[in-house]
Amino acid sequence: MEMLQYSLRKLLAGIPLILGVTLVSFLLMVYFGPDQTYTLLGKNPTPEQIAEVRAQLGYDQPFVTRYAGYLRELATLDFGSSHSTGEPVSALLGRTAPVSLALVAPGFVLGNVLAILLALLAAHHRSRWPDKAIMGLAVVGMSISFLIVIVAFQIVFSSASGLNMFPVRGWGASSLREYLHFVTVPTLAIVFVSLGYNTRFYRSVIVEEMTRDHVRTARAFGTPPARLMLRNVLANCLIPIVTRIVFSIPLIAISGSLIVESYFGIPGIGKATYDAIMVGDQPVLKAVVGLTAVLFVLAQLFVDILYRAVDPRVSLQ
Amino acid sequence: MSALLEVRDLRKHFPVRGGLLRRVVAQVKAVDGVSFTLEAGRTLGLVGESGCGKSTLGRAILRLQRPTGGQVLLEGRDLATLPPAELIAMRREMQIIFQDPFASLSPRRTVAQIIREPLDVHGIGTPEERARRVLELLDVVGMRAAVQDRYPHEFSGGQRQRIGIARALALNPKLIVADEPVSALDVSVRSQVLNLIAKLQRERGIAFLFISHDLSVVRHVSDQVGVMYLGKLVELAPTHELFTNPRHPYTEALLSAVPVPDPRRKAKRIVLAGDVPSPMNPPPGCPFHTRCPKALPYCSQAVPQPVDVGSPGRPHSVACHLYT
Amino acid sequence: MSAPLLSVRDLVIEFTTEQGVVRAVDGISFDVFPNETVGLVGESGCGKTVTGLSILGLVPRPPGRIAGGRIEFEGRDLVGLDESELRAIRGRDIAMIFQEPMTALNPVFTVGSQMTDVLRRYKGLSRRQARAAAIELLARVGIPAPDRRVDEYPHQLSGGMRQRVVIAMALSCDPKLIVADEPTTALDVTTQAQVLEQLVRLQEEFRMAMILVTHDLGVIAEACDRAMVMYCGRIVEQAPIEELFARPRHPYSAGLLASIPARVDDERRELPVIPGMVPDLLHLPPGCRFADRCGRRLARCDVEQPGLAPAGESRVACFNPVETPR
Amino acid sequence: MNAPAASAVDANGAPAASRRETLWHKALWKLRRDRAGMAGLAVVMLYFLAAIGVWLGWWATGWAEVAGGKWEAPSAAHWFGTNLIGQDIFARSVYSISTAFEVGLVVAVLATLLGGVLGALAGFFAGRFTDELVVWLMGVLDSIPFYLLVAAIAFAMAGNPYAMHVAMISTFWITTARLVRGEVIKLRQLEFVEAAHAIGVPEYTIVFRHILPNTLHILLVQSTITFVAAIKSEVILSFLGLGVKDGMSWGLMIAESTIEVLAGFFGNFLAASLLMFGLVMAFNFLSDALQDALDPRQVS
Amino acid sequence: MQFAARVSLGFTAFLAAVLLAGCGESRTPAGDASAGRKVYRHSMDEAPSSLDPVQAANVYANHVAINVYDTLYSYKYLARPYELKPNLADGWPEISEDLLTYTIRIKPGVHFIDDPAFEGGVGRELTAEDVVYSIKRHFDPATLPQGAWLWQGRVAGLQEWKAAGSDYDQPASGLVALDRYTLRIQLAKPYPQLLDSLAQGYAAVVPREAVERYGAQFAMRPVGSGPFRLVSFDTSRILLERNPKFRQEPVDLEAEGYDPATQGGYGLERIAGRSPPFVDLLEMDFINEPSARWNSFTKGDEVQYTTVPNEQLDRVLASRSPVRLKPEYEERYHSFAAIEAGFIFQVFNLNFPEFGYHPDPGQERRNKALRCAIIKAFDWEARNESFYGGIGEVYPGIIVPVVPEFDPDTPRDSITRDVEGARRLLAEHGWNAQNLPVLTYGTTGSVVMRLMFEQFRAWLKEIGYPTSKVVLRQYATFGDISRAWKQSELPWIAKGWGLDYPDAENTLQLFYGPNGSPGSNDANYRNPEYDRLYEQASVMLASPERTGIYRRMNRMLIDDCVAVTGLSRKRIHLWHRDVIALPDREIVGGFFLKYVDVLDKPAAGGR
Repeated sequence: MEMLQYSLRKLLAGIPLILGVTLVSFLLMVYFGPDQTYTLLGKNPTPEQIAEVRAQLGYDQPFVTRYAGYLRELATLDFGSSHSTGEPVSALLGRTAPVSLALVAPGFVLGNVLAILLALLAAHHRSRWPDKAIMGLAVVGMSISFLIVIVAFQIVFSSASGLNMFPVRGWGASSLREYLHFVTVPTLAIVFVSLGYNTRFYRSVIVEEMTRDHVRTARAFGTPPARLMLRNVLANCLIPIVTRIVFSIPLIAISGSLIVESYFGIPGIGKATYDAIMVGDQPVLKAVVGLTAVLFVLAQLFVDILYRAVDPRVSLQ
Repeated sequence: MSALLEVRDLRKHFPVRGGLLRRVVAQVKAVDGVSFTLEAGRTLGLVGESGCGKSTLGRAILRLQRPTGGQVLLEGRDLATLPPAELIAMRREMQIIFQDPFASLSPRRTVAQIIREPLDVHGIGTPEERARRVLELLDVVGMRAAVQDRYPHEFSGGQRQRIGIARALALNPKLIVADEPVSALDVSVRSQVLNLIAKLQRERGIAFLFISHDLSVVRHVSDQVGVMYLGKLVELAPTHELFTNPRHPYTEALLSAVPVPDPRRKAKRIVLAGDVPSPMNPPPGCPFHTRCPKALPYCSQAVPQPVDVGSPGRPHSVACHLYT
Repeated sequence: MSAPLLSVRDLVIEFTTEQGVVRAVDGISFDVFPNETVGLVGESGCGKTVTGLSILGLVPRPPGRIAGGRIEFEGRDLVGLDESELRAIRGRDIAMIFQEPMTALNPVFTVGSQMTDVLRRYKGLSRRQARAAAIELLARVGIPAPDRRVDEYPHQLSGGMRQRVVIAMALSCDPKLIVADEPTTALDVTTQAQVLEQLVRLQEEFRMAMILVTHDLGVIAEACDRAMVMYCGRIVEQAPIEELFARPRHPYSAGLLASIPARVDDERRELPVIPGMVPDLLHLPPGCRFADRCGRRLARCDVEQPGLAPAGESRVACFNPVETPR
Repeated sequence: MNAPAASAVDANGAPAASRRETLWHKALWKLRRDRAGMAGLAVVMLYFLAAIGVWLGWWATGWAEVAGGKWEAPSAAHWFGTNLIGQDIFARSVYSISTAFEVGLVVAVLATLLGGVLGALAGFFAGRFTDELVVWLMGVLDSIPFYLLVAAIAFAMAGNPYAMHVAMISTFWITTARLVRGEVIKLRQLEFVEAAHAIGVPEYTIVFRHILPNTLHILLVQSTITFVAAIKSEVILSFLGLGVKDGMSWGLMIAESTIEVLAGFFGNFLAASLLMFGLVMAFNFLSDALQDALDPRQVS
Repeated sequence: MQFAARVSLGFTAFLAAVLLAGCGESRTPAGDASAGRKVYRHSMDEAPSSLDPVQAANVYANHVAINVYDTLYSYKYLARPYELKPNLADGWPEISEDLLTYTIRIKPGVHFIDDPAFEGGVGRELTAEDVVYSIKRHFDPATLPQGAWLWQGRVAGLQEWKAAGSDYDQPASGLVALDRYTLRIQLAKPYPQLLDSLAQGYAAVVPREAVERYGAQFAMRPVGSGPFRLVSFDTSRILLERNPKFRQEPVDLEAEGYDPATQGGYGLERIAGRSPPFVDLLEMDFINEPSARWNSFTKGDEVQYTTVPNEQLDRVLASRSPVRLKPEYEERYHSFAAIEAGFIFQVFNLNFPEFGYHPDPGQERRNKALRCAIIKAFDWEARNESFYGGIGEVYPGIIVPVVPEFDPDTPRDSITRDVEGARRLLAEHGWNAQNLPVLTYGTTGSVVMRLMFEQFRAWLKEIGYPTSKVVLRQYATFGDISRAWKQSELPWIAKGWGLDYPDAENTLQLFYGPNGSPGSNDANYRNPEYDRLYEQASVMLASPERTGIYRRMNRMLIDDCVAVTGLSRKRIHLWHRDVIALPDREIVGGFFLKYVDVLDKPAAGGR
């Protein structure tokens, strides 16, 4: 009951956020955004044809009508069909979102798990050389642009100038082998890029926790280090860790990793969205942005509920 | 002597929100109906355990927090309802000294800037006069003029506390609320600061509301002592009277609990059961009845009103059913 | 007298700060005998807490390190033991109680879980036995309804109860020595009294030795057999408790005692004061560290550091100790 | 922990050290002792000189000229070779330093200012309407994926060369504002703010005289972090065709390089990524050192 | 931290396993279902945005449209220059004397594929009504059609049908199904390119039931009668499979225009006498990046066909002219160098008084001199070398080499760089760095476009055009820049044009006055003489006389310094030796896919 009430209240509080996100994105992407008129015109168009196309796309309607239409679509979760392909937006999302998840998930999980391990290692040896080495490498890793990593990995792993072991691009997941074949290089790139940031973040969280009194108490009672790190440090760091992880999920699930997907030519949601921006495919854009906002609100709720699971001090009031 | 400060039935409640629409579902009654008077140039000590509402009381009196109800009359004017513009003018009359010598001084401002700020705000004197006044104040609190260009972090706790006192004195207030001014200080420094406060009061006739959890300190500086428990003033008496003849069971327990720094004088101790209840759900009736060794059945039903159990000229008020 | 349980000799603890290396503890020596309670008293920064931590090897490193001396526990030098050897001693032979009951327990596990963790590790109890033992211990430290409290989280308990839980944990393995660092400072007066009484009672009951680190002379007077007064990283006086309070020999001890308002009977008299401030550990005077503030200063005080020397029943580090008539 | 008092003060209340020490002096002193940080600062200054040189027309003036043939190998004349249309890659990569600084400085300064002011106001009026509005705005902008927002702003501004800057500023201020807001909420409860109230200092004066100066360390560190973020984002945005309009940047060079690398020409890729890596890493080290030096928990 | 070490060790092991798995075998395109089936994999640089024929505006869409649908006519597989042949039409049409009435017979017995849209789920027979319906759709705004310009004003009655509300149940006078298999087209004026228009993807025949049943999703779900049918489609790949109901029409190599002299080495004889399609599964990968496409091709296990990216030309070619592969490529791949049916060119927008028409005739003359000087500054050779691998064909004017009207003897001075001449021209007409107008150069965000701009700006600098006066304006999308072109917002337009049919009329109309913005005449060139000639030629059948008119018009454009033109790109098609094909994407695009065969050998899958 308390939970239900809490969830309802959180969802209610999310409404202004959703309205804000939809309004801003509608203004920017739809109202002032690119339109499809000139991509849908024939080679030798007349002004009448231009007007017809605009009418067909609904561009001639007043702002309020169009925005209200957007909200209605969001409420019914029916965004119609893509302007450029005619594919229903739901089908498009259903097709691309799993790809994005499958693409980013391994890198995301590895990037976080590995970072937590490195952070524990660094924190355990705080101010000594393993810490300095790990943190130094983290800064180096943070200093390399994602773009450079992708290009470099492609040269190293996928080109004739390098190992030539993996495909340059593309996607397939009909078998585990095929999946691994395609996902490995993007995963390595994602891990490489996120590792530095994640490690630093987790280290600072862990180091802060390690200075807490209860850790000293546990040490004074002879708790072995592994148990100390797990029960006293990691278990108490779960709130920032959970927050960081959960809040990255909407971005992955809805907007995917735009750069990875467009560079590796993976038909995920990021690429679909990017393509939609480039041609002004408004139904797709509206769906993606609207759903991202909704997912963010849900993530907030989810995080708060998780907080209570990981920390008994948190109450849902 | 007329009363400088008169507090009547002062209340400060903090709403607790809950439910679907974040409605107010409960009140934390931090201060719940406190009345007393303080005469000019005297010191009222306020003791109580953490969470009893003594700091909130101090802030509500200065209207650093807006009271929920009741009146605060400073020289007859009700601070609780004063409009903001007049309130700012009234702030010349009353000041505060804080507990934490580290947090109470802005780290990015020099000592002179800190001490001069009240003068700047209230537009007192020319810049030269203000500068002179800063030196004067530093001298009063026993610091050398050379320190005025330094920053707070360069000083020790005791010295920062002196700077805080100098700032409080800048406007020549009639009332100073001292909120645990020495509890963060070491023993040897503490007596320096206590002596300074005593000297100021003696020489300048400032009234102090001295808030502390340390009974021995309160005993040392106060003319009158009030004991707070769960937002209520349970006992108020002249210092000597209170310490030698406590009437409220809580006061008795409190006094007996203080460790005596004399191994030969092992006191007989009244050990209280349990802990202080939450101010969000104070027990009905007398707030102390859950822990009171002398509680009667009636205590859980009615809130005891303060009664005077003192002798003429030595008012001793106590809120306990044992005396009604 | 029997052999000392703990024998500290010439202990030096250094901290690296930005301005340089600071000696927080500078060559102190003392003994603790079985079943006695020794007080370690002094103002903040005098090195008392670090001394307590060093016994269990808990001085945070970096920035701190034990730079010299020995800490012999039952004849075995604890300085230089590695982490796993120290772990075997922590909790089992020597237990520690900390100042902040609010934060000393892990907030995400129940009280029972944290207690059974220790019990199972040291006593090899089964989960069920450990739980029963935990409940019993909670009862012994005076927690009402221990079978219910055992499943609660620290934040659901009051400060006093939490401190009792820590005490119960400390007792759980029958240690020979307890180091209690300001165990009552953060508590309210009425609770402080309860906890302190409990601690004294349990110390006798369990026949342990205890080092009580505190700044509160009242606590020392109530609980200790013997006390050591620290100033600026050194022990300036060591005396049986009655002797210390009745006849403080060191000018610092004397000044400290004099400035306690509770010992000044007349309410409104001006308090005696120790003038000046504690010197900066980075810029210590060459001679006696108290010399600057001392009313009994001699010429040699500025050049020579006094060592602890017997004076009556006490030992005092002063060239010109206070003489109080009996 | 009984940490020894940081500074010495003698009996009369005069600090033992005769040198006057502000928090900034202390921070500077700490910064000077941080070797990685100083090295970072030196490298950043070097880059900055290079950027100034470009602005003043001392060097890299020929970045747009066709100075050789298609894809010439590195030589004494062209250190990193030439590109597809025969431009000198080295000159272009040096010119790009000025682009990086231009983008970094504009975005860092404006985003930090915006974040500082809005964060401080929100924090000071926490729980009131101003705060709710700012928090709402932060939530809204945070919920729109960054590259989508940038693309959207680029479109809405119809090819305006500053669309990228606007887009970055409108997202990067949020982190700063969050931090400042959190810090201000903390500061607001400190007694010195209460003291200001007790003296009768007006609210806005309290914000700008007492609270904002105490967040300067956050603003300084954040501005370096924002600077780095801006440079890194610029590269990706330019690569996507949403970034630098006229001129040259490392992102554009990397975009050019994708045509080349599989043909075995690495000039653009190497020049752009090495120069960028150098600057970003130097900035990261500098930023870390600043953070350490300015952290008030360590200073006071 | 032993446990951390253990976990990292485990992770390293996992990573190693992944790496090992990665270097193993590669994928199968359609999973196990493809076992034993003949598969051909094709790469393209872009995905079609829609599979609906009314939106088959580009070569990518046509690649799919004409393979899943049928058109009345199509181009011969092997004949070059391109020649039409009847496809769905049963032979050539009957054409009236006045060239205004075409009567076309349709092959009987052609069925649509089975689809739930049809009664009983079984594809029904395709009739003349379907053709009428399919072309009418271009005059229904609701379908967002893009091909109306092919028939607008030419086929009678369509405009009126549209004005009356685009009701498919109403007749359009010029487009009538006389009976089940006969179609009559009535023209408003002679339209020599009508049959070409009917070979376009736009003219592909769709069944009304499917359009109405699937609505907007029809664009994703083609239901046709072509040689293939759709299995799956997304922006990275389309999968087509053989249409088992496709009519049996054995290949007659000679009729397809087979030339053993030039096409002998491709093994095309193998398909003679057999009925297409020859592969079971046709997979097209859409890969934007040339490098990725190339890699996927050369690794030998993915796509079997590609075009050589420019940056690889030096690696692949032993000689550029004639195109010859290096031996190591020669032994693995077939190749074919095809010149583009279209060109890239730049025009001045003459609506801008700074560059074009001006009320003051003197200023207009100066403007022309300025244009001519800029044309002289343009270095086609360098442009070709940098961006087209040096193998593009540069020629004066706008009659492209693939059309029969092309005249190789046109004087080449308009495409020969002459910096001195340009400067002289500017000086003579009083142009100097101060009074030269700002030239705004619009591009999309693509890095290649930027480099082209920078190259152009560098050339102009050499004739004294200040760098600061050649300004880049970037548009985020192609749609945006199209709008700028169509709304006549840019003085300078650089674009490409792909021929819809092999007739010079298709490029000459780009300068026909009435086609001015927003029409296809982006230059807004208005020359009464030119327009008159255009109108005259546009109703003429191919003849030497018409060729003469075309060439005169071409000359006028060159003399008026309207455009910097032109270059036709050359594409080098490369395909695995086990693939039997002659790839082509120039006219319509993709019509060869129907004839692709893959050799049945163990390495058939390329593995």
